[in-house]
Amino acid sequence: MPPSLETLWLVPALPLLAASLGALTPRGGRRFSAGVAIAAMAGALLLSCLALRAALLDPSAHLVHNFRWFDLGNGAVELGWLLDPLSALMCVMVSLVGLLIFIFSLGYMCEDENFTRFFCFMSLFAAAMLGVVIANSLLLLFISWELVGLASYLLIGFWFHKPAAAAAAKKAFITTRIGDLGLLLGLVWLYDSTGSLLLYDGGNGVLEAGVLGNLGTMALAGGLAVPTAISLLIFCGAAGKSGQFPLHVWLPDAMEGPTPVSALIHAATMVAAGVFLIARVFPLISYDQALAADPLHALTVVAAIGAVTALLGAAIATAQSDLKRVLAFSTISQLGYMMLALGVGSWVAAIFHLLTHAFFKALLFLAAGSVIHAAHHEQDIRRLGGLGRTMRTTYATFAVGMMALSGVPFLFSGFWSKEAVLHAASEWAVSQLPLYAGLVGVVLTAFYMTRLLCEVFWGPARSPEAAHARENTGVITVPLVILAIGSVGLGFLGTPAWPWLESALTGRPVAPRSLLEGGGLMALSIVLVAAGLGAGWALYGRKVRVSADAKDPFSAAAPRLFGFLGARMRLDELYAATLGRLNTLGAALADFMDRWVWGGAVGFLALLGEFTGSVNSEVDESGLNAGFNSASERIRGAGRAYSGAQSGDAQGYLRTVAVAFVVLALLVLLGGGR
Amino acid sequence: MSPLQLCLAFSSLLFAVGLTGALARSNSILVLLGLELMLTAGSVNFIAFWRFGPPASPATGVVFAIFAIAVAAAETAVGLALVIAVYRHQRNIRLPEANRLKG
Amino acid sequence: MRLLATTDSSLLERAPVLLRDALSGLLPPPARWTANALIEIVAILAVFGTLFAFLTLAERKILGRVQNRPGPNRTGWFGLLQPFADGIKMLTKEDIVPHAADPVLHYLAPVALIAFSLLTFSVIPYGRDLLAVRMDASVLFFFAAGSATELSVFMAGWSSHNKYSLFAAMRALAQLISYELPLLLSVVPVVLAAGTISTAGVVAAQSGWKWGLVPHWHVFTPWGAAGFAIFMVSALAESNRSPFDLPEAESELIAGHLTEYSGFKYALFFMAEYFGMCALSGMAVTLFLGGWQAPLPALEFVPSYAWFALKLLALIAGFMWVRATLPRLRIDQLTRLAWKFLVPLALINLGTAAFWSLTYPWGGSLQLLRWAVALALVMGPFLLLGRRLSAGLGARTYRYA
Amino acid sequence: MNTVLVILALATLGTAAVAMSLRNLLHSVLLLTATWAGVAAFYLWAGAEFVAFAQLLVYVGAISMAVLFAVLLTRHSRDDVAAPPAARSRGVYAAAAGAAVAGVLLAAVSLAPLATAPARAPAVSVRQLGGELMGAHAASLLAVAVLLTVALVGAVVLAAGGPPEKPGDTP
Repeated sequence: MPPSLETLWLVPALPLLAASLGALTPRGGRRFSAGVAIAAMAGALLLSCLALRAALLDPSAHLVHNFRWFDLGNGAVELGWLLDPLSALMCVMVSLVGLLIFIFSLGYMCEDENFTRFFCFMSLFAAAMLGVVIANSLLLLFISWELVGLASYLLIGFWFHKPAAAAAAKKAFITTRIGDLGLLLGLVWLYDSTGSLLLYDGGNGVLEAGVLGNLGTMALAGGLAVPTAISLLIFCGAAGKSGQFPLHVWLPDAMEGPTPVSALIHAATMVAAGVFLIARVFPLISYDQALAADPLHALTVVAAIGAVTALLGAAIATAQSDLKRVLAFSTISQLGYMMLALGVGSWVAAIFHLLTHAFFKALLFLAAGSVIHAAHHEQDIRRLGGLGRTMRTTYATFAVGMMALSGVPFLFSGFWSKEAVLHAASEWAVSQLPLYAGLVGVVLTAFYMTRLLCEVFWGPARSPEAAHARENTGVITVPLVILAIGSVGLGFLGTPAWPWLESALTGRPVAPRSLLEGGGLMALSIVLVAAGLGAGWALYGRKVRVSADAKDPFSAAAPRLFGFLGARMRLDELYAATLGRLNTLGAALADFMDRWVWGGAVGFLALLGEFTGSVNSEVDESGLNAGFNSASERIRGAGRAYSGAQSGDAQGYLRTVAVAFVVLALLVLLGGGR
Repeated sequence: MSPLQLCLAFSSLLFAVGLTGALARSNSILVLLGLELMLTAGSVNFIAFWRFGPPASPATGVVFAIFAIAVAAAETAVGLALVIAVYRHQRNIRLPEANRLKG
Repeated sequence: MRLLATTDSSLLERAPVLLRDALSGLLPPPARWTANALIEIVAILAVFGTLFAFLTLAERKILGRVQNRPGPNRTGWFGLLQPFADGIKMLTKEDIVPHAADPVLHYLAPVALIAFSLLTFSVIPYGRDLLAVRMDASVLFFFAAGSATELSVFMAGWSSHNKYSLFAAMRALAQLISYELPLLLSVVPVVLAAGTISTAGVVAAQSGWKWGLVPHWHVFTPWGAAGFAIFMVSALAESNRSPFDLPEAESELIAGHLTEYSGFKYALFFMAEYFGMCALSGMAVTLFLGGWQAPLPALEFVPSYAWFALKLLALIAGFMWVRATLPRLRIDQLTRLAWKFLVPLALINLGTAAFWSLTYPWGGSLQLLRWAVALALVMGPFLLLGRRLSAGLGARTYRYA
Repeated sequence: MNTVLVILALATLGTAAVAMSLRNLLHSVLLLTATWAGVAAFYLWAGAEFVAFAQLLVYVGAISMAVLFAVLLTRHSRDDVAAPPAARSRGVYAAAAGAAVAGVLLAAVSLAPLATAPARAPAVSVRQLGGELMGAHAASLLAVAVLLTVALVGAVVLAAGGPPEKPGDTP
């Protein structure tokens, strides 16, 4: 067993240790807790770099270390961790971005009184996320998955004294739980039908050919092949975590948390966990394409959901006025791109986009955090502005991130990863719709990012906070610069000319493609990006907003559409109207039934009784009364007798039990013992 | 009488003594101790069957006895806490007087 | 005990066993087993009886030296005969039983105490061949017998119908319950590492040297050092030694649970306290300091029981030094130290030991990582909890001193 | 070997019976400690070393301590440990119930077709025991661990009796 595989479990263990130490730290020990957390992340980064080196020696191998947790009856519950290029790359990404964000938080959270608690939670989150990444057993993955959810709940609600934050935390937790229920069902079903939850287990893992073969031969379940059904259930969990279309509503609200949290959890790592999960179980989820008898492939659903999400998120982002919400919706749409790539069968492109997106989106969020920190927590882009002159470093890095996200050609990583996604989509045999959705998304992305840049950094300062904003200290700007370098340089890992990433991930040498093949598509997307940038500049850059309450040009152009998008397509209202309304309706129905149907019947019976009573009263008066009275007396007496047994005397009860036991035992004995 | 029967007789008498005490005394600590005796009788049975009966596996009876001891410890802890809580409400620990919930 | 001494070891090493076999050899074979047992019992009683006698002297001398006075020096050279004088005095004093006392318990308490504290001597391996009772669960037996001594302290305090004694009984209960926990929890890692709970097995697990230089004693591992410290502190409290001698705090409760005892019963209590100290120190030596094993390969020619005696006496000297140095704690400080400091540390230490044995196969550069993580696991909580424990208890500055 | 067993059993039962009928609460608790020690001796006789020591450690070392503590905590004066003996009617009921249960159990024991004793105790080393605990019974071990934790916390909460009410503490 290579040493870096032996030590792989330390990668999540170190942040976990830091979290427990932070939990022990009294409030005063700010420097200690932060120091421990950052040291632990640095150690994790070091170990994961070693692991990556070891994994790249033989990219096609899956080095696993499994062990038995405990026996359950005659089955065994097994856990384990896995070292392959995918997990190693994710480890490096998570710990690197996490480290930078921890350092950033030193500056950002410096005046918060719960500094130590913040770092404790952050370390807990990092530990759980790394656990998800290295897990070789779906059970371990699920445990860490839930821990991730818990940590995100704690961090979104970090300022729980704000009602909005508390509500957002609850919303995020519950919404993701809906997805996780599906995931849990899928895991149970998988364990039931394969008897194992290990991913790779020397031929017995659920991702290996033999087990998949058995899975494929199973009977259809409700018109679906068993692998398809399980994959769809697993995808529910992924969709919930990475904010895919039906379950995306929690992500924008999650922006109530501190900005480093938004950067780490809701841009770089946790929301990517869903994508990672699908990429991890890709052999399982794509297996059903071999089955002819199958009406619907799981990947088709994934692609459809991804396309819808990409388009919807980008569209909504064009009309938000809160700095962080724009970024949140752009995150949703980018995650949609990744799911789209997975759905069309190129998980390498998805992971590539995941990595680059982690960098430039974390960069954007941190830059936004720097702006917010400087502008005394002013997040409304209409009241910002003019910061380009006062905060040059933030401005430059934000511009880099913006260009990377909107896919400005050739220099920026976002361009290459997005090209990979679109290229994969264009090669999908089933349908071209995802490609078109992606292309439209490209335009929208360029548009809203330009809008954001112009509104925040150009023109005059439109509020005293913005006017007083000054550049932040190095502890905040240095991570920005590093991330900016990353989000430029990372792109060259996956250019068609030098497909290092693909060969590393798949373990197969991949022949470099010339830029010309598929160049048409590239040219088209370049044109679209230019169009988006131009439109944004035309609307927002040419003549910059002068005052906070000036009308937004877009809404001036199309007020109805702008309002619709600004209200997030009224999806929250829709949910309230359908699901919430359903409850109310049911209650109202029950109420009606009670009040009128049953009540009416009872009333009718009562009337009947009264009538018969009045008829019979004569008879009663004459003879029956005495009998009835005595009877009711007896009944009351019996009631008293019984209530006497309920004496509240514990020993009396014990005595009764003893007597009953004796009686039963006698019955058994005299009955011959059987 | 075979040793196994002797052991079982021993445990059943122990159980009966515990039951009698738990029923007769009014002091709730003594009642608790009577229950403890009954539990002990149970684990005596485990050991007796492990020693003389055909064992399922060489350690099963011992394992169950250990579990029984652990559970008994937990039971005592909670029981004594309850006794102290009762004492806080009614300034004594006489069980027959603790019957506020009678019907 | 092994009937045949190992032949490879030296004559001096085998001397006790040979002596015993020679003595019991005079008897007919069927009686030999009993004779051996009796001889061993007598040997243990004799050795520790004398040890007790001279430990009292040593303690008084050491305290005297620390407090800058000669200590007992009249009877015999350097007061060497002092213990016998004390013994004669104790035996000839009248044995007083208070009128209102509970006579049965008052009589039973010292007897039970001495009996149980003697039981604990039966499972300590004093040398390569010197172990009275070989059993599988001897560590458990040691602590089971030791925990029974707490009862007799309570009996003494309760039965003598004296409010100071009663206070002492309550204090003793609180203290002993509180410190039983860290004591046991600090032993669990050793059991975990050694993979056995028989004292002989634990000693065997610590045999050997790393690079022929550093012995494989548990105290030389991070968790072992921490466990040793926790064990010794808890042992101080369990044997009612200063600074944890609240049950017999002479300045607050006249003599605590010993107030109403006189003459030989008092002597028994006194003896039991020293026996407890010896037994716990012996257990500490067995669990953490490699038992009877020599510190260096070159020194193995010295008989093993000599090494054991050396380590034992060193620990006891430590006990006395502590008594001469530290002031007595207050009862709330006592319980807080146990529940808020020692118990969490012991629990975390268990995790550290688990990590240590989990990463046993690691070699080469990973060893450094292993040590770093283990040390962090030991030191971090210690610093944190210590800071929290001593919050607001800064060092007092005497302005006019 | 039966004589040893009979002596043990008689001693244990005798201490238990006397403890259950004594006036002085403390005397009964101490006598019960003797009873538990007797049971531990029985375990030793049966060859279950580990259980015997565990019994000693838990019952004699811990439970009796806790019970004594509870006795001392729940009394007004020193003579309050004299618990009144059973009222006659209760005593009679209790004796009857106990006798009935004992009779039934003894009858069952004497009637049941029981396996004959093997020559010697099944030898189980502590290592074997640990193996079984961690292997076949690991799930129940986890359950017991959870139970103990919950019991500890619950006991502390019950005995501590809730936090002192502060005004304005309610959100």
